[in-house]
Amino acid sequence: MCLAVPGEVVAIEGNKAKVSFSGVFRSVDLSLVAGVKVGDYVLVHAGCAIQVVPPDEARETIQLFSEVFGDDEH
Amino acid sequence: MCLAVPGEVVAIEGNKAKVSFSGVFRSVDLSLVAGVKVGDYVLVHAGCAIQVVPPDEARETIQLFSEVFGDDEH
Amino acid sequence: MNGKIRLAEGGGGEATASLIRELFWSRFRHPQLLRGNDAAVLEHAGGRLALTTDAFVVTPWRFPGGDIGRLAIAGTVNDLTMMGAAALGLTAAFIIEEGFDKSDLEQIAASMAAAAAEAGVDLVAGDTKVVRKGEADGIFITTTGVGTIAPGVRLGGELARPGDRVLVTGTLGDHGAAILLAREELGLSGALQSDVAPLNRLLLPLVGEYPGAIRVLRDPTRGGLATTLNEIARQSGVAIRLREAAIPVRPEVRGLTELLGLDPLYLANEGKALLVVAPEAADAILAALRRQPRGSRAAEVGEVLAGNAGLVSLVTASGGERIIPLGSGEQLPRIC
Amino acid sequence: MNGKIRLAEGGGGEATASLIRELFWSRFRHPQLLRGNDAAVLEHAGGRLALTTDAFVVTPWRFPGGDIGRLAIAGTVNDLTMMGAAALGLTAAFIIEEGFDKSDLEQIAASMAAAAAEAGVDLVAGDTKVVRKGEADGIFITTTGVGTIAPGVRLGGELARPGDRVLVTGTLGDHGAAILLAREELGLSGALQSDVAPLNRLLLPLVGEYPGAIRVLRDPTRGGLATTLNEIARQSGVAIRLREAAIPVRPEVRGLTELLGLDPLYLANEGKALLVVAPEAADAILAALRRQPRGSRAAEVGEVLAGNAGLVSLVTASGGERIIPLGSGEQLPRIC
Amino acid sequence: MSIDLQEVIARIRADYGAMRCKLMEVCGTHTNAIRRAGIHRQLPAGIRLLSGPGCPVCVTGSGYIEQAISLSREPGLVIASFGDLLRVPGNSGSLAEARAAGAKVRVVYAPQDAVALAEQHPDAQIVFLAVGFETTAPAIALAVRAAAAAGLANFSILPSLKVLEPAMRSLLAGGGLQIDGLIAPGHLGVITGAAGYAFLPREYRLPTVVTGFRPAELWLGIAALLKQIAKGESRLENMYPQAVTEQGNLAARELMAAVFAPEDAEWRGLGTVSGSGLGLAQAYRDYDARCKFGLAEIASREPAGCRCGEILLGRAEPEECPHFDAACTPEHPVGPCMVSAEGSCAAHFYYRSRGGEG
Amino acid sequence: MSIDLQEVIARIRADYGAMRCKLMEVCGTHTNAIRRAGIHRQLPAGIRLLSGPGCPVCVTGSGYIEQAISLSREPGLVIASFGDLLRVPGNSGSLAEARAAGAKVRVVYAPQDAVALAEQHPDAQIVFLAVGFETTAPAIALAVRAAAAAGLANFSILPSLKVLEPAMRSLLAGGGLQIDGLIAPGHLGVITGAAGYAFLPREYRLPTVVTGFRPAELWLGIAALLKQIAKGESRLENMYPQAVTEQGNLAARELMAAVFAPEDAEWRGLGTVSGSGLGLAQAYRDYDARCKFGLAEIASREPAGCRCGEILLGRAEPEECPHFDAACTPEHPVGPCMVSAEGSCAAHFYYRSRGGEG
Ligand code: SF4
Ligand code: SF4
Ligand SMILES: [Mg+2]
Ligand SMILES: [Mg+2]
Ligand SMILES: [Mg+2]
Ligand SMILES: [Mg+2]
Ligand SMILES: [Mg+2]
Ligand SMILES: [Mg+2]
Ligand SMILES: [Mg+2]
Ligand SMILES: [Mg+2]
Ligand SMILES: [Mg+2]
Ligand SMILES: [Mg+2]
Repeated sequence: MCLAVPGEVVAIEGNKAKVSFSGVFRSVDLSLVAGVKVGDYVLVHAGCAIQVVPPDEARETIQLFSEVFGDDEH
Repeated sequence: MCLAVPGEVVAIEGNKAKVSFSGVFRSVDLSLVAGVKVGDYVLVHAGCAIQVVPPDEARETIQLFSEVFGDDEH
Repeated sequence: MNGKIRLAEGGGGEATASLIRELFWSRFRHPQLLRGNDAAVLEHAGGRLALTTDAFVVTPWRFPGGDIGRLAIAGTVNDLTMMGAAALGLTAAFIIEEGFDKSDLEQIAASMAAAAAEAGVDLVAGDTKVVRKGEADGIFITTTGVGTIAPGVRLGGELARPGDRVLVTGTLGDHGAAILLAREELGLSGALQSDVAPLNRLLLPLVGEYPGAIRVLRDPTRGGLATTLNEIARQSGVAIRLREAAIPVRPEVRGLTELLGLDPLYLANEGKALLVVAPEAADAILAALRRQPRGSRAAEVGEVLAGNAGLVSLVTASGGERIIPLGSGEQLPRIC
Repeated sequence: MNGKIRLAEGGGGEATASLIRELFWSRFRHPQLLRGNDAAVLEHAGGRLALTTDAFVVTPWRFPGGDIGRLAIAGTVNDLTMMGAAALGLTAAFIIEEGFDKSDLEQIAASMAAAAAEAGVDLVAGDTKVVRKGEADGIFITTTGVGTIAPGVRLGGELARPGDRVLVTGTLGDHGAAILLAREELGLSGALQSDVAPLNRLLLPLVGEYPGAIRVLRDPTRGGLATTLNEIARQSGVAIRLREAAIPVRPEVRGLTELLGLDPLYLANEGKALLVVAPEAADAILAALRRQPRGSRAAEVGEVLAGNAGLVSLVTASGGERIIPLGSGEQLPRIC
Repeated sequence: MSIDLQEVIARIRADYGAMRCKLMEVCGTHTNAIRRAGIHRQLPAGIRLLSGPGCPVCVTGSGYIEQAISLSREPGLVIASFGDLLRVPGNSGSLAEARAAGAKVRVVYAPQDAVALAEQHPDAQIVFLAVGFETTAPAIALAVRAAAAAGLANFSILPSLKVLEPAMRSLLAGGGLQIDGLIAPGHLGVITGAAGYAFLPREYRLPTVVTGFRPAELWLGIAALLKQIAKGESRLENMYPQAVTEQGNLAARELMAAVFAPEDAEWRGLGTVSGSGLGLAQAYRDYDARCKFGLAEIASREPAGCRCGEILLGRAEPEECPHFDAACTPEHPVGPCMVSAEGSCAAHFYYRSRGGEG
Repeated sequence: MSIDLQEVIARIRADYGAMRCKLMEVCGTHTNAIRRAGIHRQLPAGIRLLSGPGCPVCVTGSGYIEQAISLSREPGLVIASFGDLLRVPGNSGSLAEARAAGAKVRVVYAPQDAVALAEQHPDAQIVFLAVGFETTAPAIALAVRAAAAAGLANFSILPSLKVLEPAMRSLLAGGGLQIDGLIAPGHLGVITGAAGYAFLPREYRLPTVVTGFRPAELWLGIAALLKQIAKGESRLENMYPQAVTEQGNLAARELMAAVFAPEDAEWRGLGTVSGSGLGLAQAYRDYDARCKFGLAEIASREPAGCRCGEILLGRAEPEECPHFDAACTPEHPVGPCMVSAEGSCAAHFYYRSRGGEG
């Protein structure tokens, strides 16, 4: 349900941003996310930014893994 | 001014005829020529029969040639 | 180059020739390309190879007497034949419009197979592309042929000499007339059929039998006999004079061209060849052609003259003479 | 056969394969056609000839890194190269839509000439047709190539053996991604470029240098690496296993495919080859490739396995394994 | 019984070998038929054949073509035209070029085929380019009447129909046209009758012969005309009685009178000639594309240096034009006389002998 | 700091090697990501992964496709659609087939691109096929609002938007769905917030973990879910906090509330679920293609023998369908689950090992 991809905001004009997906650019609507600045990463679905995400999402995952496994029941 | 070609009427339906130009057929409007029958030759211009012509037009020409030259002034 | 491509620039006449000169000859300098024959001749270790390609875009794709599939095979086999080459193999590349009927495609494939069998040639490689609805006119087929030329065979548009005779293998204009007949918008009908056929079995034996005597072999396709003779006259630097009374034209083709104000000499043929032959062999070659079913209406229609390089003329039935110029593109029906 | 031709049937995947089988293989029985390689090999008195044809219909005709003209030359040179054949000559047949800009046509001709010069090959014959406005999508070019295969060279999709290694000459998906980028309707931009290039100068010397060790050479064009490997696995009756981590893909191509929900393994390449090579020669060949500019990002991406004939699989970066099936036609951007 | 045409020609050459005169035909089909038969080269050197204003394509002003082109660019509108009109240059280009740029232009054989097109495509507006003389006007009148009878709201014509007599009068009135005899158009005569040409010998003392189009018929007409000239006569002779009657086709003339009404018309080379054109009669105004689409008149602009106007009047030969066979060829026509294979310039281009015939 | 995913997987395999349970994901992108990462083959044999009703393409009824196809045949009308919808079979064929037969169907990446199409082609009617869940609905709402702001009279949508919660309730209410844990869709959660899934453990005692889509994120979610199951817990855990907040995207939800209104919706396999769809709110009814073009509802007809419905519910595996890999392949899909690469049947077809994995 719903392919969404993070990309880096490289320019903003009104409620539209130019977003880079590893160097491929697409115009993205920013209406649904507040306070986005150039350099931010946004999660984009169907041409709309739906969330601002941290540049290194993996860190959170690693953190959570250690929580899951850190639990010593097994 | 105005390419017109004689063709043979091979079928008639209402004011339209199927006309054969040496075996190539085209629907031709007969509204402007009265009393055309199958077997007649008509002179066709832009899809319209404009005249009924004798099957052997050359005869007339030959006749007229002899008139022109039959005159003995030269 | 400015402006936009016009339909006339694909008509095979002067417009096509000048487009090709400006666009390609200026950039691709291979001597075979510049020669302008039906096929290129490549020398290599194993002898001479002929190579020819043509895109077939005929509308409608099915017409009395054939279809685009038969045309694509016959056209390429004939271009090899015109160089005296026996086909080693043929390739076919299809561009098909989305939504084209598969049963029609099957019919086209079947008629390609039948034509290939008739000619005794093999299809050895192919390609199929499908483009969006509205981005092609049903189907286009490009066939390419490679063939071997026997040692000693030398044919080419540049080899006509004064005194040579011009033969045709049969009636002229049948294919072009059949296509006009098949176009619904003109409202024509009749029993007229395209002549589309491979000519290798008719002509290759003669090429072997009369070495040197057959100077030029050409299939007068797009642009018809008139255009092809103009090309030969230019390539060889000679004049060519036709005799109107000797040119075989079917009555139906005559009727259709008179009705539309066209000239059968400019209508395409797809199962006819013209030969320029040495005068001393003309009668024998003509007789040999006439012995074959596909050559039964062969005729000597003119001769090659010195002087007036590039000029093609015709002596009319009433003894007048007129120039037969290179056509200028699209054949448009005339009212006047 | 019933129904209508779908776009997917030109996509190079299973749909195309089955159309071709049903339509052509049932009627044209030449063993070379049935083999399904990039080019047919014809034996004749002077040795072996390779013959290949392809219709180029790319939309848009101009794209980052090239245009249809460069593509048409490179594509055909590459198909000859994949058979180990050196081009004797190329032909080109143009189908042009009425109204096409002549200056654009000039640009296409110029880039064909430049690509031919880069590859050191000659265009020796051509054909130009113009169709009515609305009956083609700007321009289509069919190129055909004939080449000679040196004695002893034997390459073919049927020659892969268990234990062999799979190499690619560089990053994958660049051409397909560039085309998607060039399609206005997707609203994408970026510096990404097609890889379109002739590969004969990169690969033919290697074919000569490693006789027997290079089993298969293929250019993974339409349908991408995935489709090409599936064909080889079927032709040779082997399995092929890729390592995801080893497959070179540019970040931009990765970004574009993630955005549109596509897979770079199914995107077309027009300047890359894949090689199946004997294990003992793999390192040397890889090193030789990497010494050339066009091979600098060459990589060993997988190996050939016995059993599971026809199966292509991939070991993921996270150690999982999945099947890489033959693609099913048109690559449609996904929302989900 | 048959004619030995060679003998006929030999006799004419013998009889009139020393004669010096100018004959004019005013019918494009005559121009073409004469050239195709090679008659120019067979006539004695002193007899010159001129081509007058008789090809509908040649006499159509460039402003009309321009109107058609601007119409052809309307979305949903399809132009239906006779084939030969497509290559005629307007002010900005030809209809063939407009088609190449995306305009919908369909070639039809008959005006009624354009009506059928309108019936088959109810969502498109079909505009038929109504060019021609009296021969063609009845066929167009039938088409308009058929469209009206069917109540077709998507068919109209862009009229540029012409009538010969006022144009001939305007030509001859000035006295600038110096010809010794007229070969009168055979097919136009089928409609108007031979009587339609009677004013020429009567009022202008111009020897006039109506002829057909076959080589024998053309030679017959020329022989009769030369004979009149030689004898100092100026009569109307009908040498095509198989097709041309004294009164012509009355049904056709009545139909034209019902559907059309005279209007002033522009002739390339002649300028505007009062009453020399046919517009639609009041009852058929709904079928006039000029009204329907509110078309503004567009002034004709003849290409710089083109001498078509003078050539149509017999005042210049194509070879005297600086563009002839240089900037202007059938491939890239500058003026309308080069466009149609029957235009005087095209006829000269195609059928001249490189050895010298003009 | 980085994860050695191999070690993680080895640990999960060790920890849960003997466990027997069924996990379900209800997101097509999850289905696909799991298959692409090869996770099926790495899980212990007793742990089965089912794909629930989460691919918008799979749950769209064939009647809707049929409506779109019938619209696509209207002259002057252009259908704009996400690419994956094109191959979905309706009752009579797919949109791709309609396009092959001449219908104008354009693939767009974003709903707003369809609005731009309408602006560029004022003479065409653009109808956007509005399919999707809560993730996609806001983007479509933005497009509708933009069209309304621009006063575009030639843009409309054919709504088939769905909301997850009522469908999950309908699934679970019957008790027919026997699963041990749910992998909750990460991107849908971005809009609804993790809170949107709280009813699952709370009301249905279903262990529920929100996860992302990268292999590590998927393994993380699975590990958390297995741990809950092993411990006999049923909690909501958000393992994708980088993107999914507790309350989700409020701006998006407000926009949806303004532009859309709940309506009953048909789900393939579930039938009609009350309040599970989104239609246009009264203020935006002008943009509803159903009203604008007076479309009659078309009943869905699932292809005979297709078990997509049961498969979506986790009641059958694709391999149990008699058509699977016989009449039904990605090349010639019979049911919608074979159409999208994310459909359960296609995923099974593509990613199964020939050696056996189901
Ligand atoms: S040669 Fe061309 S420019 Fe000169 S008068 Fe004739 S048509 Fe006009
Ligand atoms: S295999 Fe095909 S027919 Fe069977 S359930 Fe899946 S989609 Fe339906
Ligand atoms: Mg050729
Ligand atoms: Mg065609
Ligand atoms: Mg190919
Ligand atoms: Mg079409
Ligand atoms: Mg030829
Ligand atoms: Mg090839
Ligand atoms: Mg294209
Ligand atoms: Mg050719
Ligand atoms: Mg187009
Ligand atoms: Mg290849």
